[in-house]
Order: sequence, then structure tokens, then C-alpha cells
Amino acid sequence: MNLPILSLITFTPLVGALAVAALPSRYPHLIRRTALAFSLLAWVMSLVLLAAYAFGPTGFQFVEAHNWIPTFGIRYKVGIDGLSILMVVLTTTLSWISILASFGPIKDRVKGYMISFLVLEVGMIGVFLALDLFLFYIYWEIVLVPMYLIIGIWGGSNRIYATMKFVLYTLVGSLLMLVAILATAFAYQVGHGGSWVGAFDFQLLQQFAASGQFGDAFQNLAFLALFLAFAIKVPMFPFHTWLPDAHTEAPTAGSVILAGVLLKLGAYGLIRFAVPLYPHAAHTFAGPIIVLSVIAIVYGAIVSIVQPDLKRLIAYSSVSHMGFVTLGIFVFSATALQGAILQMISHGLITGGLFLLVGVIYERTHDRTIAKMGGLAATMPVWATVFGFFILASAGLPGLSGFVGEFLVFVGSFGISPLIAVATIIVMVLAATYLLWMFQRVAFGTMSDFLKGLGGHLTDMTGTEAVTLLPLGFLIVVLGLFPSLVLDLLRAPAQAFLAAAGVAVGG
Amino acid sequence: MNWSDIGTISPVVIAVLVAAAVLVVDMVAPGRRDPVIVTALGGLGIVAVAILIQAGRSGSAFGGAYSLDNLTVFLDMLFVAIAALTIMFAADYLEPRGLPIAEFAAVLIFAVTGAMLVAGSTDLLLLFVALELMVLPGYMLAGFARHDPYSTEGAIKYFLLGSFSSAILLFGLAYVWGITGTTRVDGVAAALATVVATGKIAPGLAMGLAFMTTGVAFKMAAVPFHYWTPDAYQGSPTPVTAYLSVGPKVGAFAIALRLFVGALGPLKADWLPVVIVLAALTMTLGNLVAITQDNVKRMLAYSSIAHTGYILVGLAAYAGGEQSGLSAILFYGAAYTFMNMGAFAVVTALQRRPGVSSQIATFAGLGRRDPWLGALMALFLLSLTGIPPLAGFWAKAYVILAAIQAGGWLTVLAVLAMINAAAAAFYYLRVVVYMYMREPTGDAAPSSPGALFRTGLAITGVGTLIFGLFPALVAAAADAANVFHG
Amino acid sequence: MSNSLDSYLVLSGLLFAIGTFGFLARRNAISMLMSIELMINAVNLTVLAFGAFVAPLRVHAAVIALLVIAVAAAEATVGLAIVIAIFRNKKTPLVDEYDSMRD
Amino acid sequence: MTFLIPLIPLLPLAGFAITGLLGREMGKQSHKVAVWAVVASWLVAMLVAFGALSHTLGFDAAGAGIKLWDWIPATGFHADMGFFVDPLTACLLIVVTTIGMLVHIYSIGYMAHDEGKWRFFAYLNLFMFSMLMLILADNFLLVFAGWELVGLCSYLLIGFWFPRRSAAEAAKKAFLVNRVGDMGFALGIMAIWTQLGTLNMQAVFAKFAGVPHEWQIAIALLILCGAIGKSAQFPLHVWLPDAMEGPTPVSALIHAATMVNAGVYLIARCNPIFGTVPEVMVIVAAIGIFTAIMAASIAFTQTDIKRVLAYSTLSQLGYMFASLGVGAWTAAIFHLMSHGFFKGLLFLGSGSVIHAVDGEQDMRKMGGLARKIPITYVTMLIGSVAIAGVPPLAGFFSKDEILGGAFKNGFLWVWAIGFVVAGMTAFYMFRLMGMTFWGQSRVDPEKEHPTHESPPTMTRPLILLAIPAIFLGLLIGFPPESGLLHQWLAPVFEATITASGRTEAAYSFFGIDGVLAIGTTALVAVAIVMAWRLFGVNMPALGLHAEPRPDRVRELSERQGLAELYRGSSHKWWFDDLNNLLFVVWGGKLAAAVFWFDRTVIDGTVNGIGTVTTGAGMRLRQVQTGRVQNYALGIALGLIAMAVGYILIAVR
Repeated sequence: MNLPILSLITFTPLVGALAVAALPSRYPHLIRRTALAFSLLAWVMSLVLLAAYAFGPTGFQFVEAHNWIPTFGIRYKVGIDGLSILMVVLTTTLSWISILASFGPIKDRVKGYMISFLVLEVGMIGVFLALDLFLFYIYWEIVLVPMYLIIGIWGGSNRIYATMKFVLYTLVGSLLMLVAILATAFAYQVGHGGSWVGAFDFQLLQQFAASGQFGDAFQNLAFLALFLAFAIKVPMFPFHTWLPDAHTEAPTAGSVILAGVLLKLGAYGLIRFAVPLYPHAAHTFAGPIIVLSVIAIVYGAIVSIVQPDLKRLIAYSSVSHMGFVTLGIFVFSATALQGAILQMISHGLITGGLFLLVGVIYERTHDRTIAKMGGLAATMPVWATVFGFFILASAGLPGLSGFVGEFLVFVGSFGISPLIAVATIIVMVLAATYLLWMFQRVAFGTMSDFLKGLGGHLTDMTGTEAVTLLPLGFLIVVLGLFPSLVLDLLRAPAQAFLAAAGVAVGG
Repeated sequence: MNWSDIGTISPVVIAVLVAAAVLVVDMVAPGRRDPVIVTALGGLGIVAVAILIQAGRSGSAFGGAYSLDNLTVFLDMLFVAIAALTIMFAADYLEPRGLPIAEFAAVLIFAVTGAMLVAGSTDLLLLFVALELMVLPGYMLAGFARHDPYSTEGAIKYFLLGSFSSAILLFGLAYVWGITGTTRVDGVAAALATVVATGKIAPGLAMGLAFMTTGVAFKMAAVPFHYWTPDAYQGSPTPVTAYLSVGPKVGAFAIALRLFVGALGPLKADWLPVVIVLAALTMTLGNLVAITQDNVKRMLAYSSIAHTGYILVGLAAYAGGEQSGLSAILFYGAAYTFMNMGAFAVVTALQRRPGVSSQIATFAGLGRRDPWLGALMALFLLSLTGIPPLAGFWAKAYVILAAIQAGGWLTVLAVLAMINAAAAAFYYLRVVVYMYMREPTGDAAPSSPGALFRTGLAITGVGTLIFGLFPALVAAAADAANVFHG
Repeated sequence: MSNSLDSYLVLSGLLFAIGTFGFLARRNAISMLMSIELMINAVNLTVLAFGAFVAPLRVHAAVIALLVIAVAAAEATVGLAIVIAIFRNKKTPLVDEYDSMRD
Repeated sequence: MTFLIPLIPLLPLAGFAITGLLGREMGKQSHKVAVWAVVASWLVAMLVAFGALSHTLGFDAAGAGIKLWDWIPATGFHADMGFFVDPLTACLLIVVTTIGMLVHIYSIGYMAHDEGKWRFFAYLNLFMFSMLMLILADNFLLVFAGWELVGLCSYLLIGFWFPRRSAAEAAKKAFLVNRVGDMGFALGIMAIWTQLGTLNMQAVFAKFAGVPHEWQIAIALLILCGAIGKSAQFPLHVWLPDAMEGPTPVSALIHAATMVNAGVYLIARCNPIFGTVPEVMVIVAAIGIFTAIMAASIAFTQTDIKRVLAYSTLSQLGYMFASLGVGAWTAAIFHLMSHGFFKGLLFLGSGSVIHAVDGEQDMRKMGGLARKIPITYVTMLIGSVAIAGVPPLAGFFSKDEILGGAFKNGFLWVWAIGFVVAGMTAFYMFRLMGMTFWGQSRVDPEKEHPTHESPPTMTRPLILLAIPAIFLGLLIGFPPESGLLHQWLAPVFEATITASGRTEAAYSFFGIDGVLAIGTTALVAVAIVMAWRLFGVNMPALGLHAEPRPDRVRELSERQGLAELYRGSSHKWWFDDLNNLLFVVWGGKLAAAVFWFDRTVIDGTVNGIGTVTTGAGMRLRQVQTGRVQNYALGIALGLIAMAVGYILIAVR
């Protein structure tokens, strides 16, 4: 097949953005629908891609490569393996859901909002597809700007502080990553007699790394730079404090994408680039990173317990959940890695759903303070039921996707060192504590005076809101019962990852 | 002097004629704006054609004092573009303030003529004279609004300190000349090469180096010789600021290329540490102070200091053994020209009505009031921040790559540059915050720039974008202009 | 010691230093301009000293000195124009009172 | 017939789905689908149990399984979605589906007037699915899934009346305390996988002997951890009494007859694991028997009818654990089954009582109800007699086997405590009967509805449950230690018992077994009479009558030496207070402290970097004084520094 389907998927939202830009802003409905149409188109195409993807073999498929800046061997090179295709589908899915979920809440500057969102989608898809380090970096930064605007323009009262913190924090990491990327390419260039050809090509670089040609000291520095960039994005303890602020201030759909996809960019970077390119350094730092991950898991959960704000609580819970991802990556076990990736997906679905549900409440009450809620199970039974479902999924109830991912990480880590699992398992109780306590205060009990004051505004979920949540819930159940759908795709990437990391694949 | 010399320096000659023609046109039709602008821009067009005709050729004039090579062509084109853009942005600003456009255009073109002469100078004496030809009109431009106390205050500071530094530079040049016995760049280089080969450099030469470095660092606005920059930039009429932020800066780097790389190249191991320190100080101070500024012009002034620091990294990379550092400087200069002029142009547009300040509050709600202007400003600011795929990003990447290739302390410098770039995002994005995330205040300025102005804006915007999407084109040109290979 | 290149260079160095000191110490714009002239003349002295004591430089020295004088004259012209302009605005020639732009 | 197995859990699941989605629209009929689903499930379960117990219909002595699909086929990890039925499973199937079905029917009447009836039936169906999955699962991970899901259903049903704050709190508490146990179970599963590379239970059991002994101990302890949580053994027993906030059918089904037995089932199921680690078995016995006596002591003083039953349940579960611990595997399952029926009966009966007195649960406001609700009274009396261990009712046989097993396997201390608990059980049960049904009525006369007998949908299940409460012991437990149940379960436990080396002496009624049985029965009789004399009795048919003596009760509770015990008992030995202090108060403070750390130290550092940067900028900008002289001086100083620098470079 010669159709450049990856590029088509990447740039469909861009075309959408241009189309939206061309529409006059006095037709907000038309703008919304156009944006939705293009994001749906990208989604359908990503599903077609999934159908066309050949499951078995290792390596990248649908590779497209064109020279871009031949002087430095920078190329437009994209391709997918089992990992990236999953991330792309996750992105396209959450994108149209987010856009649809924004129909009601976003009434001001709809055009700019939709353009931002579509550009954001381009960047996110691009990150997952790029096989050229420079291209990857560019997409990585492209993601930053629309998110900055989305939080800063359509966010809450403290949005400017939050968005600046988000951008600056991310930039510190990513600019150091740029240095590391350039240094890596240069090391490759030196190793190839001064020729820049292929110096940014991920596959060639990885072969170069596999032959042990990056020096240990160099690896350590470059790895740390990449790690910092990715750890901030994930976010790992102690680089996480931008997340609660960003989540709290972002509009609902912004939070959904932030939690659903943006955090995954960091984890993806670790799996795809940081470890395979610098395996020696990855092993050197694995111990401290595992410790940080364990801290993040427990710490995030503990802090979640005392959060007064719904979104802030979910944000801290993300720190905890994403800790499983980094843990799963750095124990270097095929099982744990598959669990980590599954966790990435299910965290995207579950936390995305939770943010949508908080958005539903926020639309009606314009408040997210847990203490002001109460008794919503009686007033908004459908909402409360769905909320309960996502909360249980987040708490890792077996049969839903969150459980499988976390359990695989647990099992994989246990095989490496039972201590890790023992130190981490307490999160089972902590997660249930903060989630159920929050649910109890929001949904159970009698109606608070604050809610009574709202009277008839407190209607149950609308059809549109239900439509945004339905696919997420469906996928959570399906992946919980049939995780093989994902795991089959991940077998090859997991082996490739471990091979690149220099670990023998067991089982 | 002969006809062949005239041919070699034809762009400079034509530029002088254009300036004269502008004055003549103004005499024929006094106070008419359009003929002047048509003459100036048309004339600059002819200059550009003359430069392009020379592209790829090489030659020299005045017995080797002036050399025509790809570097000259590249820089000349840049200077012409700077002049043309400045004129496009100036007309709408000067007219409401009753400032004469013809005089402005003529002085500006004279200044650019000086800059073009700098670009081609391969003789210390010519270099100095050309430099003065470039900066003297600059002082005049800075004080162009002569009834405006800010403008004149900026101008006198600029002038006094500029003359002071010129004298210092001159003193250094004299010493080098005295020690090497020649003013020709290649002759100096050859003499210094033997000095280096024979061992230590004499204290006299060290003094000369110190004086020259100070002089050039001043013109670049490198810390700690940058003091004039914020005041002169803030005081000057905004289009002049736009010019000052790129014209003399690129000119100063042209001097650096001709003088430090061309003539003092053999001593690069000696001036490398100095440049590293200068670069580190410059970008750090520029950024730190820019963070605290509430006046956009002043903020951009400090930002231009910071960018000097980044460009110096390229020079340091060259001295550290990486030739492509020079290509990076050229690329940076070109990219910086478009994005920074664009940013100043937007400030100019907001100040179209006299009496409007350049406080950041005037940007409040610009994204809503004038979406296109806001979007362009955001584009320029993001480019200045270094967000891909925009011009500023590639400029930084190019410089950083060169530094990494040079290795050693240069890698540390590269890391410092990137940390600086992250800090810089704060103040650039702060303007975006005002434009998009705050509601317009009551006294926010209306803006409806004219067609010419909009054309200029479009050129800078498209340039910023094209440089970003197709950096290979500019990179190839910059690489070709790097005549110091080998 | 006397009548050697070094003594002239020391003299010119001193002249340059005096000029610099004057530039730093004087508050009047005109005086500062004059200090700069002094510095430039110090350079000229250097140039001419080199020309006088180093035979190959003799021809060049005169040319250089002449050109430098020309440039200095041009500089003074521009400078005076600016000084007049600001004197009209600020009613004072003292540059340390021109500090409306700072920080 | 193994293909039928998946139907057993799937039918209630379908019932849940239909009732959950459409129940609201079904209105008064919303129970129909749910009830029929469970009835159908019961039919299939009976068929399967029959096959498994008689080794027909495709089952053999070791049981038979069916694999549905690869559940989690990861690299380096594998778990199936598959079911397995052997005689042990079959016994549980009988208990779970039968009681489940009866509770469903009972609930039609009990929940008839509740607006959320459809929701209740949906949850009940979901619970049936989860519980059945738990007992049918062929691998540990699937057991764990069922384990967590029953916990969820318990949560949903305890908190069914969610506007009540206490209900919501109790629901959360139940879930969290269960999760504490589940942590251990989960770690145990990981340990099993790591050591054995499989989670299939039959495969694990087959290979378990090869595991290093320290890992054997660890795995057993971790599984025990899970079992303790689910079966509410000390120290994780605190959730069960609070769980009585749920509707009474829930208490009967989940918190007496089925879910709380899961821990017992799990340990029994894992008998090949526990059989290899006698040191852990002692712990099991100790925990069990301690829980038995502790809970019984608390039951003495509780006044909420359901709480008494709840502590009684704890106590009886303790018996079962003790039984497992001493190696009397079959006795534990026997008691599990008989207890399931009579405790289910007692709870449903108490529900009927509560229904009759319009929601009142405090026994001090009951009394004399025997004549007003005769069916409830009679069936509850049967249940009480059964649990007290009066021969020949079900409880007598099962309890007797446990005590006999403890004694004969050498756990004299277990027997001794168990013996005492038997007496205590009889005492608090007849205290309950006395306070509720005998003596004078203390019912608030101004109640909206007059006291009335419950509708037939409620009383019929009572009657149906009373039958096994009476006859089950005789049916499957007689003759002792070689009854039907022993034959059924022999294939399950035989190997473990043989391996333990304890060749139990045959039951001898005219030997030690007889002595023990008579001793226990005598103690029970004494305890019952004591209860009658304190709390009254009124059974004209038997010629028994005594008025309650609250004055003597009070006097006893204030007597020197007893007063402290009374206080301890009525405060539930302060376990709730201790937990509150440890986890709610101190835990809350810890979380708040960590949050403070996050805001102040970590985020403070981030913001601090920003502040320092801005501050540095503010300092540096002061260099820009606006005065040319200062600037010139700066340049001159820079020049000097530069000159010094170059000189230094030049001479280096």
C-alpha cells in the first residue's frame, strides 16, 4: 500500500484547523461540527490503520521517509509499531470525544478553541509516529502551544499561573532534551566519519546504540536530559506539581487530553527513545527511578486523600497511576512493560472519563469543591452511576482495564524484586480510600445546601454527555475482559524494548 | 580606483544613490509620502538586484580592502531587507507624529550603506570607517523624534557611549596594526599566525585584543557593555528600535566575522574563553532582566541582549573548532531579523496613534480586538522563544548543534543557553497572556495599519514561518556564505 | 628612554586614559564629547608614533591619522546636533539628569 | 455437561444487565427478571452439583473444568478465564444458589415499597454473579476478581440507602478493610506466579511441594491475609458489624451465608498449600478461635438485633477458621453449609421482625412479639436452637465435628476455647430470643403501622430455610465423620490429610467423641437456661415460662469484676476506636502532612526557583541606573577586566 496513511492521519486535523480558520466566527455551530467532523475522520482513519496493521512481526510498519534538511540528515520519517498505533488510536479517540465534550461548555472564542484543539491533535499524533528524533522533538514542542492556549484562555480563575507553570516546566525539560538529541546525532555523525546521513534516524541510532558505540558518560548525561523531559511530562515525583494546577484550571476537555494523552507522551518517550538509545545509562539509573516511581505511586495516593477539589484529586491520582507506568518501564520485565503500556491506555480512558464526569457537574454547579457536594446519587442517578463506574475502574476493580495494567506491573516487578511490589501494594487501599471517600461525599448523603440552592439546574446527564462517556466505558470493560486485544499488539514492542535495553526476554 | 572596483562595490554605490534620490524626490515634491516610499523601496529593490547579480562571484576592490564573496552577498541582502522593512513600518508611525519620512528613509539607507560596507570590509581601516558610517546615522535615527525627550535622551546615551566604544575599538585596531604592520585582514592573520607559532603573545597585543573585543562587544550589546541598549531602544521611535535591534546588531556580528574570524582567527584559542564568558553573561543577564520588564519595547531590548548571547555561542563554537558555528551565526541573524522586526512592527502598529505607550497593558485583549495582529505577534514571540517549527527554533538549534560539536565547555554553554531559553519563555509568553488571556482595558489602542505596513508584517510573518518550515534553504545560503571554511 | 617608540606609546596611553577619565568624570555632554576627541587623538598619536619608528608603517600612518580625524569630525557633528536637540528638551547639558529611562 | 458451568454465573449477570439497564422502566415488575435469572441459575447449579458430587455428567472425582478464553496472555504472565467444579465447589454452589434464590424471593416482599427496588435486585444479581465466579474460578486471579467484585457488591448493598450517612460510611469501611486483606491476597498471587509460573489452581497444588519452604510460608500467610479480610477475622473483623447498615436480605445473603464464607472456602480450597505449612495452620487456628470468643463476648451486650447476629456470624466464622487450622477441613465446610442456612434464616427472620415493628432494630424496644408474628417466631426459634448446637439440629453436628477435630488433632487449647464459645453462643442467642419474642411488649405503641406478620414472599423463604436448619446435619453429617459430606469431600482433602500424617481415629460415640458431645450439649443446656432466667422465656407448648429480669441483668453488669468485662464487651473491645485513632485521625494527619510537604517543599521549590529568578532580575536591573556616567564606568571596568583576562590568557 503506497497510500501515506500515517501522514494522512497526522495532517487531517491540520486540514480541519485550516478549514475551521476559514469559517467566519459568527457560525459557532458550524465551526464545532467541522472540527468534530475532522477529528472523527482522523479517528476512523486510525481505526482503518489498526485494521490494516500486521500483528505479528517486529519492527515498524507503514514507514514513510522523506528528506527534510539533508544538511543534517534530518528527515520526515514516520512509522508505527504496536505501541505507537495504540497511542495513536487513543489520541484520536480522546480527541473527538474532547471536541464533542466542548460543544456545550465552550461558548466563547469557539473558533480559536477548535483550531487549538485540532493543532494539538496533530502534535500528539506526530509525537507517536515520528521515527526521526528531530521530527519527534518538533512535534513534542508543537503540543505545548495549543495546550498553553487552551488552559490559558479557556481555563479557570487561576489559569495564567497554571498555564505558565505548565509551559515553563515542560520547556526546561524539553530544551535540555534538545541538547541531548543534538549531541546524540552528533555522536552518530562522528561515528560515521562526519556524515550526517541518518544521524537523527531513530532506527539507525538504535542500531548504533546497540553496538555499544555511545560512551557510558555520554549516555548518562544524554539519558538524564531525556529522562528529565519525559519525567516532567509523565509527571514523576518530584516533578509533578504543575499537574494539579494545570488540571484544576484547564477546561474539561483540556483536562481530558492532558490526562489522557499528554502524560502518555512522557511515558512513550521513555519507552521509545530514552531507554533504547541509552541502555547502559537506563540500567545505571533504573534503581533511583524505580524508587521515585514507588514514591510517586504511594505519595500521589496519600496526597489525593486530602484534596478538597475534585479535579485536583484526580490530578494527584494521576501521579499515582502514572507511577505504575514508569515503574513498569524501569523494572525491565516484559510483563511489567506490557502492564505499563496497558496502564497508559486505561489511565487515559479512565481518567479522561473522570474528568468528563467532573465537567458535567461543573457545567451545572460551576464548582468542584467536594465539600459543597452531596447526595448527587439521588438527584443525578445516571451521572452518579457512571461516575461510580469510572471510580471503580480507577480503583483497579478486576474485570476493568485498570486492574490488568496495574496487576501486570505488579507481577512483573514482583518477579524482579518482591520488595517493590510490597512497598507499592498499599496503594490498593489508598486508592480505594481517596476514591470512595470522594464518591461518598459527592454522591451519597443528603443534598447539600449549596446544591439545593441550584434547584432545577441540577439535571441529569444529557445525551451528548453520555455519548462522550459511552465509548470510554465500553473500552474499559472490553480491555478489562479481553486485554489480549492490546497485549497481542505489545508482544513485539516489548521484546524489542528489552532487546534494546539489553535484557534477555523471559517467558 | 577603477571601473572594476566600482562594479564590485556597485550595491553600495547604488544604495548611496538611492538615498540621494530620496532626498531629491522630497525636494521636488515636498511632504509627499508616496513618491518617497516608492523611490526608497524601488531603489532598494534595484540594490537587491545588484547584490543578487553578484551572488556566487568573488572579487575584491580597493586593492583588497573590500572583498566580494558570498558572505558579503548574504549580509548585504539581509541589510537591504532590514532597510526595506523598516521603511514599510516607519511610514505609518512617522506620519501622525509629523516626522519627515524622506529624511528618515535617506538616513536609514545611509546607515545601511555603512553596514553593507562593513560586510565587505577586509581592511581594518575600512572596517572602522564603515562601522562609523553605519552607526552615525543610527545615532541620528535614535534621536529622530527630536521633540520627544525620550528619543533624544536615548540618542545622547547611545551616541556618547557609542563614540566612547568606537574610540576604544580604534585604539585596539591601532595596536594590532602597529604590531602586525598591516591593515589588510589576511595580512594581519598571516602575521598573527607567525606570532602564535613562535609562542606567547605580547602584552601589547593582548591589550589590543582587549580593546577590540570591548569595542565589538559594545556594538553587539553584549554584557557588560550593553548599557546603552535598553535606553536607546526604549527611547527611539519604535520603527527605529526595530532597525536598531537588527541592523547594527547584524553589522556588529559582521565586524566580528571579518575582524575576529578573518583577522584574529589565529588567536581564536585566546579569545575563545572571553567569548564564552561574554556569551554566558549576556544571555543570562538579558533574560533575567527582561523577565522583570513591563514595557514591551524595553523587554524586547533586553531580549535582544539575550539573543546576542545566543549568537555569541555560535562564535564561541567556531573558536572551539567548529566551522559551522559561523553558518549558525548567519542563520541566526537572518531568522532574528524577521521575527524580531515583526515583533517590533506589531508594537509599532499599536503605537500608531501618538501618545500610546508600549506598556504591556496595551496588548491586553489584542487577540480579540485584532485577531490577525495578535496571531502574528504570537507567532513572532513563539519564534523568539524557540518553539518549532518556526525560524527562531532552527536558529537556536543550529547554534546549539555547533556548540555541541565543538564540545568541552561549549556543551556547558549550550546547556546554559537552553536553560536561558526556558526562562525567556516566561516573558515572551507573558505578552501572549496579555493578548489572549486578559480582557482589553479601556485605553487599549485601536490599530488599523495601512496596506504597506501590512505587507511588511506579512513578509516578516511569512519569513518566520518559511524559515521554520524550510530551514534547509536558508541553512544552505548561510553555509555558502560561511567563507571561512578550511 | 626618551625618543623611543615605547615612550610615545606610554604617552598616548596616558592621553587615552586621561580622555577616558574625563569621559567618566565630566557631567557636561560637551565636555564628554571633548574627552572622546582626546581619546581619538591619543589613538592618532599612537598611529603616528608607529609610523615614525617603524619604517614600513610610515606611509600608512599619515593616511590612517587623516581618516581618523575625518571620522572624529563627523562624529562631533552628529554629537553636537544631538546635544542641541536634547538641550532643547531637557534645558540642561548635564547628562546625569537624563535618567528618565532606567532599570 | 461442563458446558453448563458458565451458565451458572452468566444467568445472574444477564439478570443484572437487564435489570440495571431497564429496571427503572419496569416499575413494580422490576424484580421479575432478576429472580427468574437466579432461579434458572439455581437449577443449573443443582444439576452441576449433582454431577460433581456423584461423579456423573462428565465430572470425575477430581472435578472438571472449562476454559472460556485466554484472559491475560501477556509475555511472562498468563491467566485464563476458566471455571472448575469439584465436590468442594459443588457444596458451595448448593449453599450459594439456594440461599441466594431464597433471599431473592424474600426480597420481593421486603423491598416491595422501596423506590430503588430495581437497583437492589440488580445489585443482588451482580453479587450472585460475582460470588459464583469466585467459587467457580479455576485460577487464583479469577478468584481474586470474584473476590473484589463481591466486595464491590457488598459495598453497593451496604450503602444501598446512601442518603443515610452511616450507611455510606459503613459501605466504605467494608470495602477498605476488605482491600487491606486483598492486598495480601494479591501479593500472594504474585508470589505464586513468580514461584510456579502458573495461576491455575490445580496446577499450583500439584507443584506446590517443590516451592522453597520460606516461600510456601509466605504464600500461605498472604492468602490467609485475604481470607481474614473477607471472612472478617481478627484484626480485620471491624467492618462486618457495621455492614448491617444494609438492607436485611443483604445481611443474610452476603454478610452471613455466602460472601463472608469466601475466606473459609479459599483456605479450604488451598488445603494443599496450607497442608505444607503447619506453622501457618496454627496461626489460622489461633486467629479463628480468638475471633470466635471475642465476637461472642461482644454479642453478649449488643442491643441491635442485627448486630448481635453479626457478631454471632463473626464468632461462627471463627469456628470455621479454627476448624481449618486444626486440620478438620470437612468440618469447616460442614459448618459453613449449616451456618449458611441457619444464619441466613436468622437474618431473614430478624428482617421480618424489623419489618413487623416498622424498621425498629433495637431489641430494647421489642419484646413479646411471639404471638404477633408466629411464623417468624417459630422459624427463628429453630434457627436459634440450630446455632446453639442443640441436637439433632444442623449446628450440633457441625460444631461437634469442629470441637472433636480440635481435640483429637491435639489442639486442646482450641477445643477449650471453642467449648466455652459454644456455651456463649447458646446464651446470647437466647438472650436475643428472650428480648425479642418473650416477655412484655416494649414496642412504641404510637408506631404508624401496627405490628404485623410479613407477607408470604417473606415467610415462605423462612420456612424453606428452617428445613435445612433442622435436617441438614442429619442429612449430610450423619453418621458423624463419615456422612454424605465426608464422602463428597474426601477427594478434595484426602491427600492433604494423609500428608499431614494425622491419621484420625474413627468416630466413637462411646469413646472420646461421645464424651465431648455430651459435655458440649450439657454446657449449651446450662447456658440456655441461664439466658431464660435473665431474659425470660415463654413457650407454653413446652411448659416453659419465665419473666425477664432486667434488674438482675443490670446488677450482674455492675458487679465487681464483671463490670469491666461488660464495658469492654459493650464497647466492642475498643477496636473501632483504635482504628479510628490509627487510620482516620493519625492517617488523616499524615496525609495532611504529606500534602503540606507537597505544597510547601516540592511546589515551594518550583515556585522558589521562579521567585529567585525574578528576584535576580530585579537586582540586576538596578544596574541600569539611567546615567551615562555609570554606564561608561561599567564599560571601563569591563574593559579593565577584559584586559586582565587577556593578559592572564596570554601568560598562561
